[in-house]
Amino acid sequence: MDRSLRTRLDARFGAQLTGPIRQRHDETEIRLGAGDLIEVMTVLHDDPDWEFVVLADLAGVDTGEQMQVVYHLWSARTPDWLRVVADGLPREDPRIPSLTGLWPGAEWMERETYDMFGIIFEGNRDLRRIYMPPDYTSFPLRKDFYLPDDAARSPGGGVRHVERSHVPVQATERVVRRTVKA
Amino acid sequence: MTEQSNHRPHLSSDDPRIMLDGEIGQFENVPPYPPRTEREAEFYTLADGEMFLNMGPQHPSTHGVLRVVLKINGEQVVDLDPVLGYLHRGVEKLCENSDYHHIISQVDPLEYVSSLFMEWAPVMAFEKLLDVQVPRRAEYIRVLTGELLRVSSHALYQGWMALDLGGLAPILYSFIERDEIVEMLAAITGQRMLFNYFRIGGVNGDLNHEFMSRLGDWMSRALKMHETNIALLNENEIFVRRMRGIGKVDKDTALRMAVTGPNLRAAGVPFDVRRAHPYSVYPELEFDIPVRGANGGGDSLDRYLLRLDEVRESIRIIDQCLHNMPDGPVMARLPRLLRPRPGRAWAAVEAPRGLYGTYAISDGTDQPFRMKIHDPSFVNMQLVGMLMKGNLIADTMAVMASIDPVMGGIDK
Amino acid sequence: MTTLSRSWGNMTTLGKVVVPLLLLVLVGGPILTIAVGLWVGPWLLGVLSSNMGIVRFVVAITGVLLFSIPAAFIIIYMELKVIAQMNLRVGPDRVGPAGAAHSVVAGLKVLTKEDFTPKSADVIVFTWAPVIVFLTAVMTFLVIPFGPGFIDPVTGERVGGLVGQDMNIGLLYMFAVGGMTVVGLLLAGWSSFNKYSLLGGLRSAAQVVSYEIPLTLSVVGLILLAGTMSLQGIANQQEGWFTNWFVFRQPLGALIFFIAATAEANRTPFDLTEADSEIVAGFATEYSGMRFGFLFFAEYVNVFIVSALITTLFFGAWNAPIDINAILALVGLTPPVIALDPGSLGIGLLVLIGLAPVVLTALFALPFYLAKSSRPAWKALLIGFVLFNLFAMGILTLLAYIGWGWFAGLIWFFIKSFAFVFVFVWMRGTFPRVRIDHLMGFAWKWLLPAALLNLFLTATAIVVVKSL
Amino acid sequence: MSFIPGIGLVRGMGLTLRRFFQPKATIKWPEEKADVAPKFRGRLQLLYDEYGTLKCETCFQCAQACPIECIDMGGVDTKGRFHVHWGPPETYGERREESALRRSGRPVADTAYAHFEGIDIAPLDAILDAHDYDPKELLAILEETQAEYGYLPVAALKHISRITGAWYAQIYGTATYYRHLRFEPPAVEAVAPAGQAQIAAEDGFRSALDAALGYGGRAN
Repeated sequence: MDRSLRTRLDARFGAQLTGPIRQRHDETEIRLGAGDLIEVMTVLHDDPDWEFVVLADLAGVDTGEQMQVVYHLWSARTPDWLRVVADGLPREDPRIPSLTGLWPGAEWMERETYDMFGIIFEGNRDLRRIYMPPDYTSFPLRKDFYLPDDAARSPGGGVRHVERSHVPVQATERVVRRTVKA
Repeated sequence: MTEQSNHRPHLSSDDPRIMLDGEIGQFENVPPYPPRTEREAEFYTLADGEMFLNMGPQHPSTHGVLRVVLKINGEQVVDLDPVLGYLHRGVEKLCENSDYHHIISQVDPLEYVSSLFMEWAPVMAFEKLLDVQVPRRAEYIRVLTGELLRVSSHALYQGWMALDLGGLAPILYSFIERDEIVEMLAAITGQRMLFNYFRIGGVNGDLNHEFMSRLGDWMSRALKMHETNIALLNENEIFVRRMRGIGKVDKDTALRMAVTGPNLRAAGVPFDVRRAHPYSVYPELEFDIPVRGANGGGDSLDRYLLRLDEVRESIRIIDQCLHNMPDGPVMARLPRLLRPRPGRAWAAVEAPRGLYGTYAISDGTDQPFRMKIHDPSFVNMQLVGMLMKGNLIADTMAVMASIDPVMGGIDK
Repeated sequence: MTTLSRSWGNMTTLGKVVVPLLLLVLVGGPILTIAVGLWVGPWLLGVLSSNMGIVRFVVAITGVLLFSIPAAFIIIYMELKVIAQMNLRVGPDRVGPAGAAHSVVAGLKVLTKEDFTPKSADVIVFTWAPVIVFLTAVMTFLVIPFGPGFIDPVTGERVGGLVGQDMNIGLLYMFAVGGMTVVGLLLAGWSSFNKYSLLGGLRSAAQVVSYEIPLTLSVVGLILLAGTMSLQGIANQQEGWFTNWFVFRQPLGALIFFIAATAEANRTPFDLTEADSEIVAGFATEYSGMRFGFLFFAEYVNVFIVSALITTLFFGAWNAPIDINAILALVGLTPPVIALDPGSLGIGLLVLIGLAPVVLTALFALPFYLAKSSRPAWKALLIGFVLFNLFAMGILTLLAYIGWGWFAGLIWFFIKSFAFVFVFVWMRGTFPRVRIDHLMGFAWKWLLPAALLNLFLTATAIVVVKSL
Repeated sequence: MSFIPGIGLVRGMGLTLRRFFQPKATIKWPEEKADVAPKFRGRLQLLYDEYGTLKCETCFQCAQACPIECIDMGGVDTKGRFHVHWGPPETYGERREESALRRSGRPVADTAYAHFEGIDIAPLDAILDAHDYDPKELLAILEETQAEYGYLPVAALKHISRITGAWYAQIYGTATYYRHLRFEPPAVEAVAPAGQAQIAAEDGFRSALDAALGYGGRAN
């Protein structure tokens, strides 16, 4: 728990943060809107006294009400992992600026997040599905994903006949079954 | 999403009639759907003298089920586009539907060559969620078994490296070495490959005589086979000529490509999670991080030599673990039904191929709400994509083998 | 008869026609041939004896070509076993004693596998490519001298010998036919409508062509020295002590020939045509069944050819390394001339053949029976019998070695050839594969100049020696 | 471009030649057996106590916990009445054969009914539909089935398990927990169902508990 990091973050990015800086064990979490993500990230990456050079992870999260993209960064300056949460993305059309400008290595991670959640990363030159077949219609890791729906629609006729015949396809609309506040 | 393409009936990949009669004799199989992004459009347009070559998914040296579409001009690789997803099991979806004990067995087959590390990160993340204090003996056993597995994984790496370049003998020598280590780990974990040995709050079983005797015997001649292999490969002119100067990566591009692990250290960046963000008992252990290619970036040979140094470091760590192994319980006291507080936790571990991290979000029920798994090979694979342009087909093997991706982890 | 009637019932109409015909041929055939033989035999013998040359040629060829099959089988088995031993593994040990029948069984398996032709392959070329590859590989057996001829009492030098057809342009024939395998590989690669095999075929064309030149050039120096291109001639000139083998007079030529020959036979470290880690199986990707068998077979026949060539040209084909006659002359003994004439023993021979096996087996079994009391008698006898066989074989080979010159030559030829085959297999177990541009660069920038240099040196040496 | 083989290749050859003569590492399986660690979990074996009675009483916990559903178990239930079964045929097998049969165009015999007499499932489907296929209202479903058929036939339990998706073992467990549910057709005509009294007692106990702990009314 690096107290100094919290104060420095508050001082530098107080305006852009949309939520309180949370710290637990060895992680520090800051929350931003999607708009000023790029500006904050460039400062964190290029500014010599921050120097977050290693992008450890880029994860998509569907909290039931909204979509989030979570970045984990490491810097030699602080013993903590820094978690940057870009939340507030609407579920219907989640759009967020892409990080491939700073880290070209984030391209595939963004492709995977798009493939699993449908989050569009503007500026990513190659945003197509990475795991799912090209004609896959739905996004598997969203909370309203229902396998029989999708299995029924895919030409293969679904993997197991039980899911298909059990619940008629038209009946189910996109229903979110689990949500989480934080 | 994809509207019907005009020039050919839209065939889904499930449809058996992939090769229509009309297409006999057509040499270039361009995907039936229209290109979805500019990169795909740019890739699938052929200049004269170029052709596509599908390497995989049934290819003998792609370290698993990976398909790389090469655009080649004669023997020269002009461009390439890896196609993933052949080994995709949806582990993250599976973890969301299984409780916290199941996840350990779900996550094992991710990087099947070193599956203890695959268990280590989720277990650490859940311990953070549950605020559990792991007993010191369990931490030492984790480091001991982890480092043993790192030695076996790097030994296998050496074998694959030579196999991809055509040498037959080294792969069989490294399997002998790996077999010894895996038999030893089977003595305490009970399994030879997917160990399912770490538990949230400790380890499944304590050390026993079978393990200690085999470990003692192995330590006495730990690297005899390994050192002799070096005579076969390191000074072998053909091997060195095929590796020297191929796939050169400098410090800045490696960092920007979010590469981690031996491939990053071979490019000159001393980033190793065991030192950069010490976890478990690594701060007490005294070992150093080998770094190569500091001046102007490292090539395939540096990546190869770096892994040999890392094996020696791991042996030092194992030695220290054995000497100051504390006694005490190996498992913290935990209720049978784990329902962690709603919250988020991230834990990262230094796997043989790079930073392996797990980001767990729990919503108070006994199944995690979301579990993101960050696999090092997934990101390192982009390096392969970047380094391959301009080399010959034979070099694709050299670069791919030196970066050593494991498809289980890439496709999750 | 019930099975016959039942099977006759559910046999197709065609079967009803063919099966009786088959029976007729099987029974009638032998009788017919004997009859014809008796009737036409004497006339036939007359014709044959009149033009003995052609008959000798045909018999020699079939004999030598037929020898290529066991040679390839032995090498396939030897490669599996040796590389396994080098990898600290046991290798094939289930089929036959120590897995010896492995390659035979592999051959049968390949025979039974289906010959699959890809849908859009060029069928004619696809089917005939392996035939070309196999034929060219086997044809080179014709000129290899397996054993020495007998010394003509009149002229005093060796005549004839265990060789298919001793052409005076033997070496040229060898390289010409050797070059033909490239045509087969290229056809195989191009016709199987598969990008990997196309790459394999083109690579093999580039490789074999660019290594053909240093191969032939490295031998020209030797031809200058030997004066003749006939392999038997070259072999004759390397008689006596091993010092007058050509390898000591043409060391650079031997080295270049060895390296270029490995590339010619597509062996590691130059096996780019079938680089299994890059282009799946090179030109042989789409082949299966006996067609693949031919390609696979041809590769191993090539290995034997190349090692036979190296022994013939540089290591004294069938000459023993030490000159026994010289030593005996030194010591003062005359070489024992054993007139192997079993007839002279008369009744002694019968006794020998009847009694010897029994007595010697008992003799050999005795120590084993006494040594371990728990060993049953029949086991001891069995061991005795095996030992007797070995002993008898030893005696016979010794007699044959001394008695027949060609037998001794044959033994030495096989020892040296299989030594070189062991070296090729040893290299395959050790080296990684060379990249295509290194391969090319090495051939043109290093082997070719070295071969020319060698030629130049030999030529100047000959002129200088002559002028002295 | 120096490509003189030099010492590296020769040392490599030397090494392989030395290895040629060293003892081999192959374990010739049928003749020699590898010494497997005693704690090796690869051997699936059923434990039994010192009297030789098996320690397993087919509670299906392991079969249900297995993440890849690969444990196939069968046993006779405590009263020795009929064969209780859990395993891949139940989870995958039956379905797989069905889809194979369907693909081949042949009529699919629903093997769920194979080893016990079939029942008319129309009324059972109506009951399930009334409860919206919801496994949480299992007790109500079971009671209405018993009211419908007079007892709880195995075929009915199988069908409920297949449609609602709840595990057969849980349904079987719930059915055997309540005394008023029975598995055989009643010898004599059923008297008024005693279940309601038992449920009323439960509700009373629960409301007393709420009052003691100070909860407000709780939606069950």
